[in-house]
Amino acid sequence: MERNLMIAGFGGQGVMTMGKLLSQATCDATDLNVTFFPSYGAAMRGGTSNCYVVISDESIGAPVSDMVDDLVVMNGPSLQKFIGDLKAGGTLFINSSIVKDKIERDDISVVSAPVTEMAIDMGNPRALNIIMLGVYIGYTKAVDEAVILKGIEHKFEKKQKLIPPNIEAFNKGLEIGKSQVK
Amino acid sequence: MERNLMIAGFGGQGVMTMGKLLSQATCDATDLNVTFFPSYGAAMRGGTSNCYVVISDESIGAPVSDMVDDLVVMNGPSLQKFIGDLKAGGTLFINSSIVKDKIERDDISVVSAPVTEMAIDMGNPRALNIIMLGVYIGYTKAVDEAVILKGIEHKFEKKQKLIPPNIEAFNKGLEIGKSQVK
Amino acid sequence: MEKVYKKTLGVLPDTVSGFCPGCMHGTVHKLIGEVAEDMGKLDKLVRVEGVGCCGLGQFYVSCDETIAAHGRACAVATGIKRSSPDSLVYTYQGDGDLAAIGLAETMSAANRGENISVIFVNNGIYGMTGGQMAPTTLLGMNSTTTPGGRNAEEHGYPMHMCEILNQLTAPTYLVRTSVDTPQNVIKTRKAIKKAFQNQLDEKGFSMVEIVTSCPTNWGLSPLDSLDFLRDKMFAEYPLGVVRDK
Amino acid sequence: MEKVYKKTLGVLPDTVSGFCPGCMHGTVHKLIGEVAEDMGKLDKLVRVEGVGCCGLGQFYVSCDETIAAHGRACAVATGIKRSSPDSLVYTYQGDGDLAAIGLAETMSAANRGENISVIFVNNGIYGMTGGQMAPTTLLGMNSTTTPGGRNAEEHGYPMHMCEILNQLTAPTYLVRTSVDTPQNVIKTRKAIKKAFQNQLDEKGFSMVEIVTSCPTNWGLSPLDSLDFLRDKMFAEYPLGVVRDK
Amino acid sequence: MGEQRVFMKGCEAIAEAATRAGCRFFAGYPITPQNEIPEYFARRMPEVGGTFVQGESEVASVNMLYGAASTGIRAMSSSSSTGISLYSEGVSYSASARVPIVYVNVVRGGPGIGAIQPAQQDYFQATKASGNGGFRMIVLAPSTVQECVDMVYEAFDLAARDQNPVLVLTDGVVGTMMEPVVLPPMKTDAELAKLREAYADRAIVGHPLGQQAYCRPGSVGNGQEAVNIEAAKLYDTWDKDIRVENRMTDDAEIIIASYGISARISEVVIRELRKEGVKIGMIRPITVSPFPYQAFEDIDFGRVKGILDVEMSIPAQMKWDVEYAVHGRCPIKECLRSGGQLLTNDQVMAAARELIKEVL
Amino acid sequence: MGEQRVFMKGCEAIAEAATRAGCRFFAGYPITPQNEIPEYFARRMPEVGGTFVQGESEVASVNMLYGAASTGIRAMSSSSSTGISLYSEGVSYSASARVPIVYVNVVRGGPGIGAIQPAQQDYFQATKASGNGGFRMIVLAPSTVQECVDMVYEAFDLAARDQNPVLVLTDGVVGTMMEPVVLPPMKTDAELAKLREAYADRAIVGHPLGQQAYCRPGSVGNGQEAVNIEAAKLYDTWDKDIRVENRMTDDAEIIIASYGISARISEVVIRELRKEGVKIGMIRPITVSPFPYQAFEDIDFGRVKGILDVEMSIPAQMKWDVEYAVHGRCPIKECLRSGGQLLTNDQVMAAARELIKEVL
Amino acid sequence: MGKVEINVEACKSCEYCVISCPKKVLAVGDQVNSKGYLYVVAAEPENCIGCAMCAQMCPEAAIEVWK
Amino acid sequence: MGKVEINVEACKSCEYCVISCPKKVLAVGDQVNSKGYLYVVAAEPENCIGCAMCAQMCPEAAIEVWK
Ligand SMILES: Cc1ncc(C[n+]2csc(CCOP(=O)(O)OP(=O)(O)O)c2C)c(N)n1
Ligand SMILES: Cc1ncc(C[n+]2csc(CCOP(=O)(O)OP(=O)(O)O)c2C)c(N)n1
Ligand code: SF4
Ligand code: SF4
Ligand code: SF4
Ligand code: SF4
Ligand code: SF4
Ligand code: SF4
Ligand SMILES: [Mg+2]
Ligand SMILES: [Mg+2]
Repeated sequence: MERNLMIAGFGGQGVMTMGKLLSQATCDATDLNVTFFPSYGAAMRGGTSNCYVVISDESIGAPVSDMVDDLVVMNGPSLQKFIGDLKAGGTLFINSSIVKDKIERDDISVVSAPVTEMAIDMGNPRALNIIMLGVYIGYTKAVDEAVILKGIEHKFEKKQKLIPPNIEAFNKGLEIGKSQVK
Repeated sequence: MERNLMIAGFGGQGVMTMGKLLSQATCDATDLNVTFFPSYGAAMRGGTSNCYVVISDESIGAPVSDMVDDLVVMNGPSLQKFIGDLKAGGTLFINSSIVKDKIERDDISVVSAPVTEMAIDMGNPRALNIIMLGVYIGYTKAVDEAVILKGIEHKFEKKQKLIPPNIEAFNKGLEIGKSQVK
Repeated sequence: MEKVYKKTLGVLPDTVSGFCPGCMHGTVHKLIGEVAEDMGKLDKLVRVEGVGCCGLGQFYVSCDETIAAHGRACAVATGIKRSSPDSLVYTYQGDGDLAAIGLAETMSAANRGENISVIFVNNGIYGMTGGQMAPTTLLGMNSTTTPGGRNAEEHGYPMHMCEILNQLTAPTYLVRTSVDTPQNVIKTRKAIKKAFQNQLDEKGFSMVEIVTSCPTNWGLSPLDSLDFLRDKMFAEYPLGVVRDK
Repeated sequence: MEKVYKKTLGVLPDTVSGFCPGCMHGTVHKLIGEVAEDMGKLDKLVRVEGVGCCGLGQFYVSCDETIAAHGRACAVATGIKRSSPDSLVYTYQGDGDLAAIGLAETMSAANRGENISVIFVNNGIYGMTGGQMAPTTLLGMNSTTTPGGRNAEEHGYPMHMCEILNQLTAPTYLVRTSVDTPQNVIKTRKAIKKAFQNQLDEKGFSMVEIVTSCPTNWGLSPLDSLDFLRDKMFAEYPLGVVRDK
Repeated sequence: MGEQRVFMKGCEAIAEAATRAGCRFFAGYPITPQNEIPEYFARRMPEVGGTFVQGESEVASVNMLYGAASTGIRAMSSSSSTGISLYSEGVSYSASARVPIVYVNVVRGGPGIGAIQPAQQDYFQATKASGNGGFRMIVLAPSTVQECVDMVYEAFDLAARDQNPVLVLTDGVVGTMMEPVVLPPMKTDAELAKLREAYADRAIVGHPLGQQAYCRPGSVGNGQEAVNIEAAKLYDTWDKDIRVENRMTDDAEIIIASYGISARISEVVIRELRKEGVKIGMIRPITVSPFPYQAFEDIDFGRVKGILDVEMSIPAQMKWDVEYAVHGRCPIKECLRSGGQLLTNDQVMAAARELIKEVL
Repeated sequence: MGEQRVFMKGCEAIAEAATRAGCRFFAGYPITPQNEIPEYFARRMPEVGGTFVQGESEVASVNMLYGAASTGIRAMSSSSSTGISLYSEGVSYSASARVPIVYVNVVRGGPGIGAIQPAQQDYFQATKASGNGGFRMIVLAPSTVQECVDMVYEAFDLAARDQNPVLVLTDGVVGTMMEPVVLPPMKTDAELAKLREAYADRAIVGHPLGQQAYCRPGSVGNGQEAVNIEAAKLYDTWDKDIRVENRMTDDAEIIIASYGISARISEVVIRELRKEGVKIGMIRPITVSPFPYQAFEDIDFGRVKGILDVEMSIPAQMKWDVEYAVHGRCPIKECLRSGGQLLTNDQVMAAARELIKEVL
Repeated sequence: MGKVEINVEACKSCEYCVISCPKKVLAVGDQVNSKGYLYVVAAEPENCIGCAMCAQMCPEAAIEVWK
Repeated sequence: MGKVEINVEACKSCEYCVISCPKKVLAVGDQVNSKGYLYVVAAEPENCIGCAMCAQMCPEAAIEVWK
């Protein structure tokens, strides 16, 4: 089974980090195939930035898709730009702190979390992406949560004191994600 | 009928001029096809220099050949280098002032003229090539002598006083050429 | 009240530039537009765009434009100006474009005294490709291809293009400016105007080197990059007229 | 009697060079061979040959040799020297090669301070291809691409490579010599030796610019070309040390 | 006859023909065996109010050409082999931005610096990939000085019509030999002005606000793909431009496949062999791109027993295109020289005789 | 599994694999999407006593590479599309002088500056004419990061064996994506010294009198032709090096022809369609030069009803090679994107379904 | 007396205008535009003298000035 | 006292040696070598001081000197 995800947002919202963490952790702690593909180019110069993660137990074809299973949007412009790339029956994850637009499609599931606010509330405004990763994993169980926890530990190996707050952020997200499973 | 000629000698011996005069004159005064091909490259830096002239009443293929009908050699090294390119039954024209080597082949005709000496004697040391052209035309009648005379007039159009001595040189050569026809 | 500063027609209305926050490519684009508009030459203006972050300007400027191959703007401009002498032709080039890959083209056009205006944006880095060393990168400055900072032994020294071109006889006007203060913005505008006027007067090759920042690849906020610009870049690249003949 | 001048082992025995009568490429080839032989370095010598009449030297010299693409000798030498630091690497380049097509490579290698020795033979013309304008062609001098003589407006001015490179920080030794008299031959030999010694001492980039003649394309006899060389070329290209650090 | 004929060197005839076709800008860098082209332009352009620039390199020259042609003027360059490699990027830019440059490759021995003597070794580069990105061009391959003149003259029209680069692929033999040639008429300034006017909208010369012209050799988003689709459509229209000479192929049992200088040599061989009664003919691609595959498809393989591929390249190059169409339906033998070594009539004759012996 | 896997970006994996293969010299110039290759080398080379040089241009870089490789050291460069055009001359020199350079093209949209996003538009340039003169190279086309690693690692051996350039042709997707990869072993200094020793005679490093080494990218007289004949002989030995993947072609009625990134996408489509019972397979050229024509010749055209050529290039390029072998024996349909627009699984699926509908 | 008008969609919050204003008229606001930037506003418009220093500096040509 | 030996096949008759010899030892001879050049000879060998000025100048390394 192949599952593919696109994550999109402003340059500063940690979109790439989120995708890389998910995919790196999956590589390290599972036998699954996984690809991470950053859409490059426009990325650096402001505007939206996005990346793709594909996880599969078979070999992976294109690491990109215009028919993704899951779409994470961290800001309004990303929603507008990419909503059409979400397949019918797919799941949209929204940073509801910023994305206020009404969702016009009714053939998809929507999972909302005010990750910007939550991160600020946690005193860790840059952690919005980790919270969102929690939401995503909590809702989809794309990989086991332990995989991500290991991944966080690995990522902050050299900055140990960042591990607890990020795990906290991830767990906060997890809860929300799980709670929205219908 | 196609007739091809190679002319070879030292850089300063007017080898190119001889070939160009013959071919240009043929173009101007006849309906024949004619090509002139300078072998370039080594030419400038001393050593031997050579060129090819092909005259034909049909379309001309390669403007070069390693089986020429006629070969003019103005110096010793050229003889050594190119004698093998003369076809059996072909004619070798030799500047006998300089080329002293014995001709090893017996399947060719040899026409000799001491053109360097003759030119010096005429007080026109650079005219050795024009004399040789005379020899060539006189012997082969590759084109009518009038063609070359016109060509000389044309070439020295802007230096009229050079016409008579060059015509004289040409005629000297013609005589020798004709005299050697068997 | 009267409008004393308006957005120039030299950039497209209702269009936001593609540059990063604080990027001075924006400032320079604006100034070029203002000068050409002032001179009533927008309809004769031909931009020969180098390859670099200036490429983000291609959907921003409102004048005829061609994109030169990376580094070859001065050659392309030579072709254009010689074929269309009435056009007001400028190249817009970054330091990688003008001083690395395009060094021969820049210098040879300058040496021929081509009647063109060169706008040279020196931000000490390859902006577009993500922060590699440029010929003008400062010693000690980090770049993605000089981890640990540029060092003289391995990477050589920052190149001073105005001074190098000043060794050639032909160039008419060589000046180094910046846009870090309103005063310097005004000076740069004047320099660009002079470069354009020289061209109209058929005086030959002019180059305005504008020392700028690249907040993104310097890894600094726009305001911090201003400090770095003044403290470090100006020390290596002193502002001023190098030649004016 | 003792042999006080012998043919160097640096050129092949029993081989006649391919150069024209009076061509100073021959002299320079000979001097390089003599210096390397003197220094006991013939077996470490690597010649990076530019493209030009120096190409006629490829069947004449007796040392390891590679032919660089036209203009790229300094880039090729960079690759060789960095991969084989024990080799004594020199480039041999004409003015078209070094100052036109290879301008960026020459200057960038100089700017990096590559530890190589550049032998630059400036004869003010493209010799090999039959006399086209070089960047160093004198004003007024005829060439096949400047009928009527080089004129400043159209073709720009002669380029002074020593002086241009002197604008860069890295180069160690920049000198202009000639081989028109026995004394100058001796000076040039010393300059080449110094350039080689700098390399052995890891002092970085050295360039010996040798102002020479091209009797064939100048359309002068060897002896007349000596006069032209002294009267006209030296006036534009003054001999002497430009940098020695 | 005779009165209109002038005796000219291939390179000079090319430059004169270009001038008569309206070329008013030439940029180039010296390289044997085509130095006479820039040298001729250096003399000729001032006479007609045009521009000659000796670029500081081939890279600079092709970019000058790109700039000049983007203004709508007729512009040209020329080089040879290793120099043409340095044109790759600029030609690719021109194809992408649809700038109608015209250029000439007077091929010499390769690869690398090769030899300055003539060869036909740039066939693949000319016909398949003159730069990155998979663009195509019309590539004309003259085999006489007269054809050089005619094709260069026409190249400007083709380039303008398609707003696409056109390459004239010749070699050091045709470029340096002299032969009689009839020159085409000089286009008048009025004609030229009209030609330039037709593309004034696209000319990069300055336009009133709102009417700007952009010359874009690349694009973001969907832009570049759209450009490529557009270009592919253009290439599809070129069937009509395919040119090929079928010489005595009607009853031929042996066919020589050859182009350019090799073809004119082969021509003589055919003439001689025909005199002997051998049924031999030639298919000569005149446009080597687009390649006249159909001419080879149309061969009656019941009758034709063998093909002799004659070219001055080792390994063979055009042979692939011939094979593409022939696909094993008859043997294809090679008659090759390369690296600056010239084919002669006799060599081709010998190869032809050998093939005849084998298959007839 | 799992324990040896590292998660790496294609470009970085390429650089690490090269380092492990013994590459000790890298020269290159920044260009998207392969900046991570030079950047990685900038960090990595000092650790292993190697050299990284940022060339002042692609032209300089490829010539540095030529110089470095001529000393017998393992040396590499990389660039992308428009930058690769600027390599043309240097690559041609390397092929002529038989200098074993290795280089990587991380293809982006073209022609011209094109788009910085991935494409496969340099196929013709890579396989037919990477420079003047008609030389050839082995060109490897990986479709995963793992294959990038394996092929770059091997490329140095192939280059050394043949003393000829080798090109690894990948694209911006594979170059910039991350995926799990198993790295090959690091060659020891002793191994490398031995490898270098094998060609010490040819190394341009200085030799005692009488044993000089000459690196000649061209020659006068008969020299260059002899070089070309020698090279042609080398090329003829490459049949053994042809690599191709036949995936489920045994019973296939539809065959996808595809390479590199397009092939891995096609793979998924085949997997899905097979689940539906469609008899579809793929022929994937792994060496795109020499091209596995035989694999296509060997197709049972009694059974196979159609071929789908899948590539990220408009117009199609590899299709020409497929046609060369298929010669009309079954229809060949195209599924293309270009200019930086990416193929997706769904697009290939849709094209495959359409072909199935038409021919089955 | 002067007046500035800021094109909020064009503003990228670089603050060059803020630090260049001799009268401290400008400040980063608390609203983001559609690109996500906290755009600049005239916090103390009454102090504006219309000197256009802010506009000179603005890389985005986002400021127009009246006087 | 000195002595020069001229490699006649290498000499191209440029005369650089001739004009450089302080003792006017050398002169262009009347024989051509196989390349057609009138090579230089020691016309007045007895005047030679072995200073090697001629050899320094010779582009063709055609002169060897004894002293
Ligand atoms: C031939 C070629 N090589 C490399 C590139 C990639 N490239 C694009 S922009 C750039 C450098 C930009 O640096 P600079 O000129 O300093 O401009 P900046 O972005 O800093 O303004 C490079 C190397 C290219 N497009 N073409
Ligand atoms: C890429 C390329 N362009 C052009 C040439 C042709 N070419 C050979 S030598 C030369 C110029 C030689 O002039 P210079 O460097 O001054 O050397 P000289 O012969 O005068 O010593 C040129 C243009 C070439 N071989 N390669
Ligand atoms: S990367 Fe640097 S130069 Fe490029 S737009 Fe951003 S700040 Fe400006
Ligand atoms: S052409 Fe000039 S530079 Fe070349 S060998 Fe002859 S004299 Fe020397
Ligand atoms: S016009 Fe002057 S006073 Fe007004 S906001 Fe701008 S800088 Fe401040
Ligand atoms: S200078 Fe312009 S872009 Fe920067 S903060 Fe002020 S208004 Fe915004
Ligand atoms: S050694 Fe001196 S004296 Fe003797 S011939 Fe030579 S220059 Fe004259
Ligand atoms: S200097 Fe040498 S080449 Fe010249 S004339 Fe004297 S011996 Fe002959
Ligand atoms: Mg920059
Ligand atoms: Mg020269």
